[in-house]
Amino acid sequence: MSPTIGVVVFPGSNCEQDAVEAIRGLGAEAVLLWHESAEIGEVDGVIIPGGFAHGDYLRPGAIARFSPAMESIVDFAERGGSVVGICNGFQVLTEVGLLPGALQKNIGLKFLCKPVNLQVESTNSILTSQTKPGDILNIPINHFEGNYTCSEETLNELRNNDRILLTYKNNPNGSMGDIAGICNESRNVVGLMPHPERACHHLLGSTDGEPLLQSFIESANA
Amino acid sequence: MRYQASVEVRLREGIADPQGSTIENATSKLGFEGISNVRVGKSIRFTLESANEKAAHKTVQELCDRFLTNPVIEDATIIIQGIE
Amino acid sequence: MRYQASVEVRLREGIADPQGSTIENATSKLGFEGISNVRVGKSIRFTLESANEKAAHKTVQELCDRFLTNPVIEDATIIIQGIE
Amino acid sequence: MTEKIHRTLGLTDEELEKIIEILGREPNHLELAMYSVMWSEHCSYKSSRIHLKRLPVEGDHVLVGPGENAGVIDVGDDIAIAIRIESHNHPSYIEPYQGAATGVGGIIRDIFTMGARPIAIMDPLRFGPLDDARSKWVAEGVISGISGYGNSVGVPNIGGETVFDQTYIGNPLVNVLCLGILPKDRLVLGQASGVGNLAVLLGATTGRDGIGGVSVLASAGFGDDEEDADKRPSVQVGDPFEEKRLIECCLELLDAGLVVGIQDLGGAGLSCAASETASRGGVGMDFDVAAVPQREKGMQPYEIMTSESQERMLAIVTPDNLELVTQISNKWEIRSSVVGKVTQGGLLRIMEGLEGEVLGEVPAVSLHEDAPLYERPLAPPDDLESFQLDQAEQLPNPEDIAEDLLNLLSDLEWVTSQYDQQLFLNTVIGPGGDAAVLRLKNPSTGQDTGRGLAVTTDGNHRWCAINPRTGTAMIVAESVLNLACVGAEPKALVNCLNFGNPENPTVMWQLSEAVDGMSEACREFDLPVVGGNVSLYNESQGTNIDPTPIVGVIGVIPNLETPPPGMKWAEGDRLIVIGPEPEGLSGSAWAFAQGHRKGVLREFDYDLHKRICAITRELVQNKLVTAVHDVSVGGLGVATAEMAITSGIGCSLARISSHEALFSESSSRVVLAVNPEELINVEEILTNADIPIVRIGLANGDRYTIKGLLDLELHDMKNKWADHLPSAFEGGTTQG
Ligand SMILES: Nc1ncnc2c1ncn2[C@@H]1O[C@H](COP(=O)(O)OP(=O)(O)O)[C@@H](O)[C@H]1O
Ligand SMILES: [Mg+2]
Repeated sequence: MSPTIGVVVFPGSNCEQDAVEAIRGLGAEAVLLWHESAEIGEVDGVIIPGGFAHGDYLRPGAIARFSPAMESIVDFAERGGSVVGICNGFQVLTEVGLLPGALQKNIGLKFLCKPVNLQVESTNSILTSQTKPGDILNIPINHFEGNYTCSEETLNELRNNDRILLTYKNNPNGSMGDIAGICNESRNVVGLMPHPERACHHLLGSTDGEPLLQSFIESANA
Repeated sequence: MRYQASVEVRLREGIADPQGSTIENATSKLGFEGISNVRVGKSIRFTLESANEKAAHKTVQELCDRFLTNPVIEDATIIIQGIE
Repeated sequence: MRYQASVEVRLREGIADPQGSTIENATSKLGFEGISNVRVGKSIRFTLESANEKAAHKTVQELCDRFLTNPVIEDATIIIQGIE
Repeated sequence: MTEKIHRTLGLTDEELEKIIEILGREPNHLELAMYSVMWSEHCSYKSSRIHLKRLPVEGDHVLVGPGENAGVIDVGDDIAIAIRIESHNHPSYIEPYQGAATGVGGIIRDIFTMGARPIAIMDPLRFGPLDDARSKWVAEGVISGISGYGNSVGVPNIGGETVFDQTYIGNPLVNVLCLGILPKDRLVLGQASGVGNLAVLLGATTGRDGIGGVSVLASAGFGDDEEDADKRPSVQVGDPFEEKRLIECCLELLDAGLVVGIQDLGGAGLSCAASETASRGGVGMDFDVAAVPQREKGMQPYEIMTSESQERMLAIVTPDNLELVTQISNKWEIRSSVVGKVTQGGLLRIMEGLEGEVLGEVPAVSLHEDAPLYERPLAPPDDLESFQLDQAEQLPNPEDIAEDLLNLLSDLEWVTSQYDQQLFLNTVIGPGGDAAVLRLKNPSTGQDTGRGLAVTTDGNHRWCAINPRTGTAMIVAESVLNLACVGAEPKALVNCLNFGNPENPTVMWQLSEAVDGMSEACREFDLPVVGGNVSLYNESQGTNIDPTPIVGVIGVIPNLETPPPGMKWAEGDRLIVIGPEPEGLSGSAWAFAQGHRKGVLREFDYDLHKRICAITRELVQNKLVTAVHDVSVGGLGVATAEMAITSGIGCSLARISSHEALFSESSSRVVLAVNPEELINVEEILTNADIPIVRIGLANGDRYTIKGLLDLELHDMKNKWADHLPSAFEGGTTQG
């Protein structure tokens, strides 16, 4: 049985269909979850997609975190469910407290859309289990607020517990510790700024996003 | 009673400020000398109905804690004034 | 002499503030009642070297006009304080 | 009293006479305000309409031609594509960020008004020179405005142009093209029908934005403080979040079949939307100003009717469907209000409450169809003869030809990386290619059709300054060749005519010549014009901009299983140029860089051009070339340099004998990189088709050399190219 992945839609989300397309392309089922519904149904994993939930007004994720759907997703995560926040989704996960730190404006104050090279730092997570340490993945970023910021203490904790999953080879946005993606303590909640769903088709220039989303689908199946 | 609230949201000390450093760099390129420590925050103003000033302050404080700031990196200064 | 400058950049009256209205809507959903006229601006703080307070004010004013604001849609309030 | 006011509103005495004739009485202030905005150049095309009629608009696959919010073509598989281009030049000079942002918002609304989901934008931009701080401030603001709005509203930006030149110093050009996709049977038109149907205003509240010239009404004593009048903001602020919800809401309404017609609110606001829907449907409308949700207190009816507040749509719904419409709007947190009712006869009545006082009453059609039509005097410039005699071919030889080439190279990544280029997973070639390429997926099922769309935008003020007619024809020809380079067949053209002051006979001559050049080329290439926009009065301090028609051409790629070749050649590839011998330097980027802006353009051969396009398409579709790039701005020098830089592989070139051969921009030429094993085969195909070929060299090594002309390290060349924009902008920008 292939797992069913729920993809959350807030007003202002825009990468939800792309996530659905990529997930289906890899053989799993995908359904959209409307932000106002507290009922997330029988999903096996959740993606919080990219975009500009609530316009990113005030701060990215600041309004979205209060959605009824988010309450259920926090529950789901606490019960061990696999949750991935991509880009805006990462920002929502930090705002709601499932992941530590915050995402500030890029250094240079410019929106950045371009392919970057990521290095796999840890394979121990729902998103990286099918990669190898040191693998270099070519995946696009697409954000204004991707500059990961946290306290020294948090950074040490992330480092010491192998919770930094992906780093940038050439830091594009000023992120602390070159961080592109991290996970929570139980390793079932992951946030990353790059867009793996944009790197899953030969016509789109890279298929390096596939092992990441495969890992995720696998974990949802478990 | 109606009050005018003004909230200044600032990055906590020690947290890097990409907007501030970008502005600082730009000023020196534009020929402005001697400008340093640029920090950029948000200023949010609104009116609110409240029983009294104390209650107004409490509401705004709660709004800041829950919503207007991200306590991981920001804090806020609140000013409340009565509107006649 | 060193001065502390604080600039509040605000949208002029009558100019739409989509960010402000979105925040306003969100407050009521969060259960905060009676909040209205939310307007969001920027607050920029920095230190500068200047011969005297008047010169400092002039520099900051120029910085606002040339760089920090677009007078077509924004106003700035400038506060300058000497630092001992 | 009206006598004085009509002129401050930009209406002439004759225009006022005409209004009096239509109404059979003097107009009141509200009516006058509505006529003034609807009969403005911007809305009525009064100076250009007479010329636009000459453009060919017909084609079997054209579903909707000019006259609607966007052109629509049938691309097969029951899929239709909507396309439109528009300018936001003047607002962008005053408030670059918001001016450009609202330009993006406006063009996107034109597309989803047709029932299409916006899937891509492109932004041909023109700014003053990079050594002018204010021009850079404008450029920086415009680019971040397009980025800020486009990214957030969720429409990827797949291409455009960024040009810096003296001619735009006081008047930048911000054109934006938008492309939308729809199931053919969902096509809707902006018309009202069915007496008793309701007009529902969707989206943002109405404020005093963009009232512009009309605000003089206030100072003429309309009960408002005179003081308030000039404080009144005419700058509009975009809200991409509102627009995103508006898109989703409107597409859901259309999918559910709940609207009879729908119309975006653009220039002239409610006056335009209400009268346009009514007159297209051959009906009238009672319009209730009091029902319009207002952002500011004390707005006058004329302000409500002429405000250009952004992110609003007017939908026509049957009373039965109103409740469902409200439900869907609520879901998307979109405000909806019933503001009018479709009536019999053709009157647009503006009222205070639908049962209340009638504030103004005009035949809806008269705001459009009776708009004045001017045949303005036109004349070629007086000095045309001496202008044509002063040719760039007579300029002295370059002192340092390598330096001249390097100065023409510029990487646009500084601009394009600020744009989301990939949303919707369609973008096979984004900004930077000869044409952008998108996968064509079925909008209902998401199924890939295995085919592709290709789009390009092109303009060239240098060519058009030399000869607006030939220059414009060359632009169209270049677009068609750009599409051929990615293997696409051209299907339709949209255009934006950016010109100076139409009251100047030379400007009108330029416009008329450009339209003739475009018509001629479109007829030759069998390319219907499906829409466009005209932007006049692009002038500052009495100087008109160089004529700048911009075209956008869309084509279809029949088979898109692998990406088209693009510009990257491989080590060992043989390099050939196909097409005519290069001739002439007048109007070239090289000549302009020397400060030389006169001369004549060489005519090009349509027949040869068509054959070059066909053969290029064939070679690309059959995967017989490793790389392909057409020769355009900067000539063969820039074309080969760009290929070398993108490939990271140098080249040794020969048979480019002079700076004229290197920098000439004559049309119909393409550089091909061919694997040595395919060379004989490719040359045979070309020879059989009677296509002129020159072997110019070999792709190899880490130097860019041209025998007898120059020798550069590829690495240095690449750095110069990459650094051009960043170093200019890092030098600082300021608004004045
Ligand atoms: N240069 C042109 N070529 C062809 N059609 C044009 C041109 N300029 C304007 N049009 C057509 O005229 C119609 C009205 O344009 P406009 O008033 O700008 O529309 P809107 O009200 O949506 O802004 C549109 O259908 C447009 O395509
Ligand atoms: Mg329109």
